[in-house]
Amino acid sequence: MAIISVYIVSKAGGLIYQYDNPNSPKIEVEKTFSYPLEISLDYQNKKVTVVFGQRDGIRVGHTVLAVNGNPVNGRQLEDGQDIFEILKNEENFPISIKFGRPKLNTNEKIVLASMFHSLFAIASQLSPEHKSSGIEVLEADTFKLFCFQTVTGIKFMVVADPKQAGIEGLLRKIYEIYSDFALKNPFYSLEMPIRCELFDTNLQAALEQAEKSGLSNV
Amino acid sequence: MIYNLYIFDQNGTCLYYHEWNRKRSSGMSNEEETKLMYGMIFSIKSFVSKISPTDCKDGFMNFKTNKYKLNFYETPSGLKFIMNTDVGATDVRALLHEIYRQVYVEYVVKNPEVLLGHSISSELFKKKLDEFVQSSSIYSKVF
Amino acid sequence: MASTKSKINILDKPLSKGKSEINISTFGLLFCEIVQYCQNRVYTVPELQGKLSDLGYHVGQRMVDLLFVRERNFKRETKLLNMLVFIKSVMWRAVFGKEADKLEHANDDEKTYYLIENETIVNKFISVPKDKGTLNCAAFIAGMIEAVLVGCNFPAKVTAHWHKGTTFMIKFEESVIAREKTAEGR
Amino acid sequence: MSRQGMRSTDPKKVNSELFTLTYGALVAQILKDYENDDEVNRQLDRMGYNIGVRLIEDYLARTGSGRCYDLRDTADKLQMAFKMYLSITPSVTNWSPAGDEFSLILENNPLTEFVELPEGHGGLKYSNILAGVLRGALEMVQLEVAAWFVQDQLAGDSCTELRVKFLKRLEDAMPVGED
Amino acid sequence: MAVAVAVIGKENSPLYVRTVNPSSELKFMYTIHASLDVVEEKVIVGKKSSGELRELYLGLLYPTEDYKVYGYVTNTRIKFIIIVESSYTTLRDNDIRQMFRKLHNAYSDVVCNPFYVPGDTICSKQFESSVKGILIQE
Amino acid sequence: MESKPVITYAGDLNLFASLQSTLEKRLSEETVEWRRSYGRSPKMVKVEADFVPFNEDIIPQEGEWNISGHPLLHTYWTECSNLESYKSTSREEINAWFSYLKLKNVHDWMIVVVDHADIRKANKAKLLPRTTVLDKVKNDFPSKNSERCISLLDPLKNDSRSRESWQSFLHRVRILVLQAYNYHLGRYEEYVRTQRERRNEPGWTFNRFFFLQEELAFVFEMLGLYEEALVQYDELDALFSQFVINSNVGGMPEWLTQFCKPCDTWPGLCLLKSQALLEKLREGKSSLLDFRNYLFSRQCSLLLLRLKPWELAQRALPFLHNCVKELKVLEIVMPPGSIACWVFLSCLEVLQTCEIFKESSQVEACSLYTAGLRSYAREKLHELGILCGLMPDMEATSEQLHLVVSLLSRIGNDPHAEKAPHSPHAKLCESLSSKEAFLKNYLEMSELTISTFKYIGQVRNARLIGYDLAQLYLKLKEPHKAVTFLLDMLKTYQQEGWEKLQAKTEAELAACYKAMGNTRSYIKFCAYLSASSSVVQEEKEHYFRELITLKKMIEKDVYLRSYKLLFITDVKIQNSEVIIPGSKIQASVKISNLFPEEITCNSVSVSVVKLEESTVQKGHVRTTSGSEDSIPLPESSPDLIHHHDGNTGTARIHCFNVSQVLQRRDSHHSFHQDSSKITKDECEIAFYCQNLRLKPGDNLVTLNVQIHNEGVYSLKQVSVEWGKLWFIQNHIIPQVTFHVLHEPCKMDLHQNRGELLAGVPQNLEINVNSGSNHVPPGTEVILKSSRGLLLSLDPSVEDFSDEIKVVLAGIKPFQTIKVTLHVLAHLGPQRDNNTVEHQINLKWLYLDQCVTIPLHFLPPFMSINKLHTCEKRKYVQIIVHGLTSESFILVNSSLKSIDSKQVHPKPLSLSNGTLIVNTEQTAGFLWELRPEECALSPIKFIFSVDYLPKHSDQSMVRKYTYDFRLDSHKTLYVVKAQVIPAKGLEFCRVGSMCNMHLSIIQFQSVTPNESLMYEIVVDQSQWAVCGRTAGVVNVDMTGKHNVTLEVMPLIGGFLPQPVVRLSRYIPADHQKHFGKDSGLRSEGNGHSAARLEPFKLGQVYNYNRATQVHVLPATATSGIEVVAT
Repeated sequence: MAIISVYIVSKAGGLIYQYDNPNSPKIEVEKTFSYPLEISLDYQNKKVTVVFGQRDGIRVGHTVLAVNGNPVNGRQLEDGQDIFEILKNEENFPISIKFGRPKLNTNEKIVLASMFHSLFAIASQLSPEHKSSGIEVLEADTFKLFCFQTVTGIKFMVVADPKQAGIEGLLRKIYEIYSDFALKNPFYSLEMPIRCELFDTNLQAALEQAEKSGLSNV
Repeated sequence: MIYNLYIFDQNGTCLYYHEWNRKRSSGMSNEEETKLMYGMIFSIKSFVSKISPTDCKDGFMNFKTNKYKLNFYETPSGLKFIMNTDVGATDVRALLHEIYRQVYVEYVVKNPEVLLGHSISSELFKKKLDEFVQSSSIYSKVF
Repeated sequence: MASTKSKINILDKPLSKGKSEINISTFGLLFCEIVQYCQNRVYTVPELQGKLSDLGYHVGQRMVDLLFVRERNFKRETKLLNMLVFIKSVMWRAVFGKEADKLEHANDDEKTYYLIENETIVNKFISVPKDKGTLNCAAFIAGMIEAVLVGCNFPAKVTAHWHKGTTFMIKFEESVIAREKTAEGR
Repeated sequence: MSRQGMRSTDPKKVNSELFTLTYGALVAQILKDYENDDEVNRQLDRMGYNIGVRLIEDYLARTGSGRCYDLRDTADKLQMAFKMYLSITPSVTNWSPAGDEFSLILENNPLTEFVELPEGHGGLKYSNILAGVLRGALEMVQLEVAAWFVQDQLAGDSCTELRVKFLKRLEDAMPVGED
Repeated sequence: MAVAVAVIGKENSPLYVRTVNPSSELKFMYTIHASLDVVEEKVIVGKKSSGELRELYLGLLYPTEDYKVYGYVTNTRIKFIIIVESSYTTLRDNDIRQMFRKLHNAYSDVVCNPFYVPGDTICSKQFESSVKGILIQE
Repeated sequence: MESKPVITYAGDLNLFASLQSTLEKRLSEETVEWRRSYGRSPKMVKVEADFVPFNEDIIPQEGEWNISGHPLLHTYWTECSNLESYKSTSREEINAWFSYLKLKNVHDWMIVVVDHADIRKANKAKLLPRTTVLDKVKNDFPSKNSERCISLLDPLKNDSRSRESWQSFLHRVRILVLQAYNYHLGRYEEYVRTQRERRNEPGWTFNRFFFLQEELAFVFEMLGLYEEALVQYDELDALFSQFVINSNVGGMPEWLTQFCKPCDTWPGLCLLKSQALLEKLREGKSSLLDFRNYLFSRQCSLLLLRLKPWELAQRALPFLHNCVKELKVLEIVMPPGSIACWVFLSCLEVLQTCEIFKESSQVEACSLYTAGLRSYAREKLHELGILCGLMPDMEATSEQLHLVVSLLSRIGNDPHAEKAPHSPHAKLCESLSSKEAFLKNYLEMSELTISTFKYIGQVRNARLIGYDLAQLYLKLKEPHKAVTFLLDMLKTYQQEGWEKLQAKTEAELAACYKAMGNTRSYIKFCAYLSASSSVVQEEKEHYFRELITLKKMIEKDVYLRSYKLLFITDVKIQNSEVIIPGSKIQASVKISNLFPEEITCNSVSVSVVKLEESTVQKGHVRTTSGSEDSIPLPESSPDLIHHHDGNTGTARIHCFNVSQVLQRRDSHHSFHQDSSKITKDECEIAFYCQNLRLKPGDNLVTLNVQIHNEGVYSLKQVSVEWGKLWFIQNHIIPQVTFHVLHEPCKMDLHQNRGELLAGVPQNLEINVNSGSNHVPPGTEVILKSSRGLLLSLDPSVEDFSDEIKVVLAGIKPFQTIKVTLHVLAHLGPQRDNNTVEHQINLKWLYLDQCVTIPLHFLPPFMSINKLHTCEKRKYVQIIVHGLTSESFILVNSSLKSIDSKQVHPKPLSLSNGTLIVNTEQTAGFLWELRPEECALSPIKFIFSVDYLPKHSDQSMVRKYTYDFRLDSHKTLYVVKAQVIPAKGLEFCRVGSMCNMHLSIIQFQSVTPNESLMYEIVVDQSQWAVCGRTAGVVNVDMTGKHNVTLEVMPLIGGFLPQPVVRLSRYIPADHQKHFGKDSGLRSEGNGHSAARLEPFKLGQVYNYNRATQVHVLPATATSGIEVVAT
């Protein structure tokens, strides 16, 4: 996987489109434990989260995704049993628990978008140089985030593998796709979330293209 | 080319700020600016940790605008070094690490009259840091 | 207005108008506005398609003579099949730069024909929202076809449907079929 | 005669007559819907505006041109856009002394080919959609302008003249993170 | 050259009639109207006379001592009628065809005017001017 | 020109003579294929020939060019059978002949050797075979390519061999003849061609060339190749025409002047062969007409030979026009009328010729062209008529008479004299002889022409001729005849929208009617004309003035189609709010007045008809689909309204005036009848308005109507009344409809809180909906309630009653007003939680029948009473259960006895204390009855308590009463029982027997030795009763009775003490005395069995009620297992 996800943020800072590359790998560890559980869990913002006791791939911050194969939502299994209760009771052991990086839900994505929106602004505000734009590239050890803001104030963001090249080209391509299949669609209204088949298909095509040839053609 | 350097401790108090070739002021008071800077770094860190596809070790390292590059280095103890350079500058993290090792540890940690958690006024430290930075290859090079 | 226009007598103008082309985005955006304009004046999908087809009819009505002057050097089309082929190839090439993909005759109904176009210009940029289901903006083109047929004395109803891309269903009036038969009778 | 011309292979192009007639159909329809000329002009301008705000993105996406800080610069870009989208190159003239106002002269206007205004519709600004497009497009790049037709071949003038006046830069509408 | 030019609608109503001198308009109208008989004769599908002829140009419809009436029908069943004086002995069939082609071109431009409702009488200045080109100037 | 190819014969003339007839006969019997040079397609031709004896000078000199008379083939005949005579004589003779031919280098020769079989036989006798004469001849006279020496065997015999040889012989002859032709024609054509090339050289004359080429024509004709022959003439025709055309641009060749000299005769075309003409041509004296006549007649005869009469007719008209043109071009002087005569004659000639061909196919084809000819002929006749003063409105002057004479004198004599009087000549002469004759012929011809045109479906042309006729009739002062024709025209023009022509015709019609004094029709046309857009202003005004003046004179109404006169172009229904029966409907109508001046009409009305629901249509009109519906239509054409049905997209066509649409184009309905069809349809409802001044152009007027029934209505016929003139417009496009709504008044009650409670005032709302009615203020609604339910309008003053009047304010249509109503359902003693049912009747004159509305009231609470006993003391308890979530406060409870004054129960609960009841809480009240009170029985009690809903002011306090009775509740017996451990034990233990001491005490002496029965009732799982569980005892004087029983606890713990039930025992039979063992032996005797009678509530008091016995577990010794708790 080279390109992880795409965000489009409206001038007002609203997230109008988001796409996660389905074939970017999931970080998931399933392991069978015996009583007592030597990983300390806590219930943080609606997820059962590992707070201590990192071991074999299970890291702090991971959340419990499933217990004995039945998925978790909130602090309960689908049948409504409370996870902490289950884990308290020795009889339930040995037990297999699946941990993983929390998947972002739509709300979190929206929050992130507007968060970046303001970071972008602050970055230019704190610039030691004159006439600085906002953040164009943000680098972390695990990914690189490219952001392209159009003259009209729309932000196109691509989160990609640090090694992936040609993202600038891709961003422009996405801009074109946007101007074609969103803006020329009578059923799309500006500033609103983009829900257009043609847009999706063309975007995905562009991404594959970009991934294949490290540089996408513009 | 190095513009300026911020040092924050784990509680976000700005221990030290110095600027070298800064061209433009953000037009706000110093501590407003440092607050804003710390706030930004803080939220960038959380932003990064959330949006990252996999679990990250160091997490946020730097960002570029069309005009400058912000470099970030954080010690396990939560000490944060932030240095703005020109866009082309490289290996700035290494530099920051060295500043930590050779200047901060030497002249702050081991310095009795500096009390931790408060902004550093030690002239010695100032001097050493200045020397160190100026001596670095990045300092005046323009790419 | 003639004061200026009449100076350049049309006959002196080169006939090869229509060679000129313009950016598809321009058309795309115009059509996009048109659809919205129509949509604001109707309640149901069929109504919307009706309006689009009306506009298309207006266009086709005007196009038909141009086509014959330019493409048919002063011959008439009196045979149903020739007419359909004319639309499929000549008209299509002239207007959309390519021939239509397929022309079929309904095997269950002699007065129905299908003209199939995988990618109509008007739909190039349009994704129909789920709630509009059957809507096909190519109704506009259906209108054009209908106008041409009616204009050439082959009264018919033409509708656009989602099938193999877009399929235009052409239903001729009985009279047309009857006429054809007698003509062949000769 | 025009066969070879009519055969278009470039997928990015479409037969301009289709466009011309389609626009014609639209205007005729609008005229039917709102009888009075001014209403129609207004409607056209409004539609133009809507097109403009979308068109500008297309323009930027494909040309990659940046923001312009000078009206002459803008004028040139407009000229380029006309070439790009209507395959015509209007001339830019009649600069006001203050340099905040200029005219685009269209010798041949693809919109008005074939058109003759019907009796009793002298007030109809057939191409008014263009004025709207300009307004909408420039507004999106934070330029507030007024655009209106001062001459129209359909009205018997020798050429079609579209006047553009710069009003102000919409600073507050500047996207964040732009210095 | 022509002394009268007429455009006749689908339903045989006159859309446009011009004669060289208006005084003779009425006279020519009678002729033009009568000549429609022959046009129908020639155009009606399934009629032997029309046969396979798919020419828009219908040729000489109707000779009289002093005039020749020529006909032309568009695919949309609009008829053009051109009357020339028979004393114009030099006029060749091709010249007539040419006139009709000009006329047809002019007509198709008229139709393309979004405000022209097909079937209405023609009042286009452009058309006017191109017809002038066909009529005799005096 | 019956010229056949000439074949000469020489040699044995007698021999030939003997064969000639046969030869001539048989030669033309069969055709032979003729292959021609220059790649012309081969043809089958018949060869005929004239045989002439050979002589030296028959062979033409070089440079003589006539093929017809010219010998083609030279034959030599000999019968010489033996070589000797051949050698001796024949050879020489032949040689002489042959060499002469050589000399003239003629190569078309043939030598025929007639042979006889018998002679051969003779020769055969001599056994040595010898060459025959033929062989000899052959090698004496060699012919390169083709066989030119041939024998004919026994020509006079008639056996197979002779026939055979004839065949081959004839064939050969034919071949050779044609070969000869090939040769000669080839050369000839070559020559003709060269001559044509020379045509512009000086000295070249058309005449000569003409005959040169005509030769070819003759030959071809002779050979039956009419096609080719015709081609020759057509070429000549074209060539000549070209000369003429060029003559007026370029110079005129000298020879042409010959044709240009004034032409003094104009005989008509004649399709009979006329040698005379040919001669005239030969002599070069012919005029242009002569030449043309001749040429065309030749062309015709060839066409006729090819059986193409229609082509004849087809060519005729252009031919005539062309000639006339040429006469003009060449400026040939001809007296007036002469050309007309010629044309007339020629037309008739052709027509008559065509008439010979009667078979339908040809008639069909012919008439297609004859029509034109006929009309041309009659046109010319008309011309002559005028010229010669034969028109009805003329008087022939003497010069005109002279003209006639001179014209007729120069048409030559009638070639068809035998056909007179039908010959063209005769016709012409007759027509010009007198006015009457002229008229007769002219009319006849016209009629004929018209019918021909109609026959070939050229109605318009027919009409056009009708027009001429109309003119004629006018001249004849017979306008009524003219009218029919004019109306036909008018209809055509109207249908096809030729307004100018329409106007013209209308003007003429107007004139006719005026002449006829037909005012009613005249006025119509005046109207049409004065409003017509294609009439110039002053004429309009003229007709308008006529209209005004005539308007006064007519006495009967005249109806006019209003379209294009005074008609409605647009209608809008003004009413903004819903239209209800009786409401005034306003329509603003745009009437356009096309008259030149303002008119004041007496009334305008638009009839309104109610549509059947089925015909009510919705949907929009497709305006882009053609002109039809974008312009208003004339009455005479169909009105197509495309109804775009929203969801199917199919279009329905809705046609009003079917009758007009379906009538055939050329049907003979005259417009007069049509217009008379315009009638004012009588209908009761119509938009109406009086005395309108309508200025020219559009007028906006408002019409009103009132409609009293609901339904969908559509505007139909418009009629504008202007004096006696009525302008009728049968419908308005697009159809205008409006809806008249009727809804009855409605009235209902509506409660705003969830449930109604009894016993407290409740609010209801009366909703009065006016439907589509106007309700004047002050109408009364009468409300009647069922018993126990009280109504009031104003809660403050508590004047509840069971019937009230509500006076309503006025209500506008579709308005609803609310009236709040207060109801109070009486709350009686509630023993259960059933709702209290009530109903209210509403009466209102706006309601067709009175409405009954059922209401259910939920009691706020219910109450039950209980009696409690303690020895002789008695207690009465009342429990009040709340039934609604809403809380009620209860105060001032009291219990009184209704009947006996001395009963005053002593309240144990404080009577003035307040209690609250609701679904969660119940309230209880307790009273004690004093002993003396206990005695008397029965007692009727009434419980009463004040209640009011919580959160409501004191004023709401109401009283609740509840009555009940107690009887014989006095205590009679007391039962005491005690379970005591068996001896030696101080505790009862599980499994060990215990004694139960039971004592029954009679409380006060009632009836003595009343026998009682006691029963021990235990829970089987806890106690086991050992021995007897029940027994009958008699209480003796002591009033006390003791029994001891044995019981055994089965489980440990505190067990409820066994219960003792006491009941009165009524023995089976009182007379019977009991034995010691009081077993009941009641079976057998018919007496009622003994029975138990339970005591009433409170008559027996049981001390040990609810007392318990402590039972310890059994001792370990016992085998009963222990259950630990």
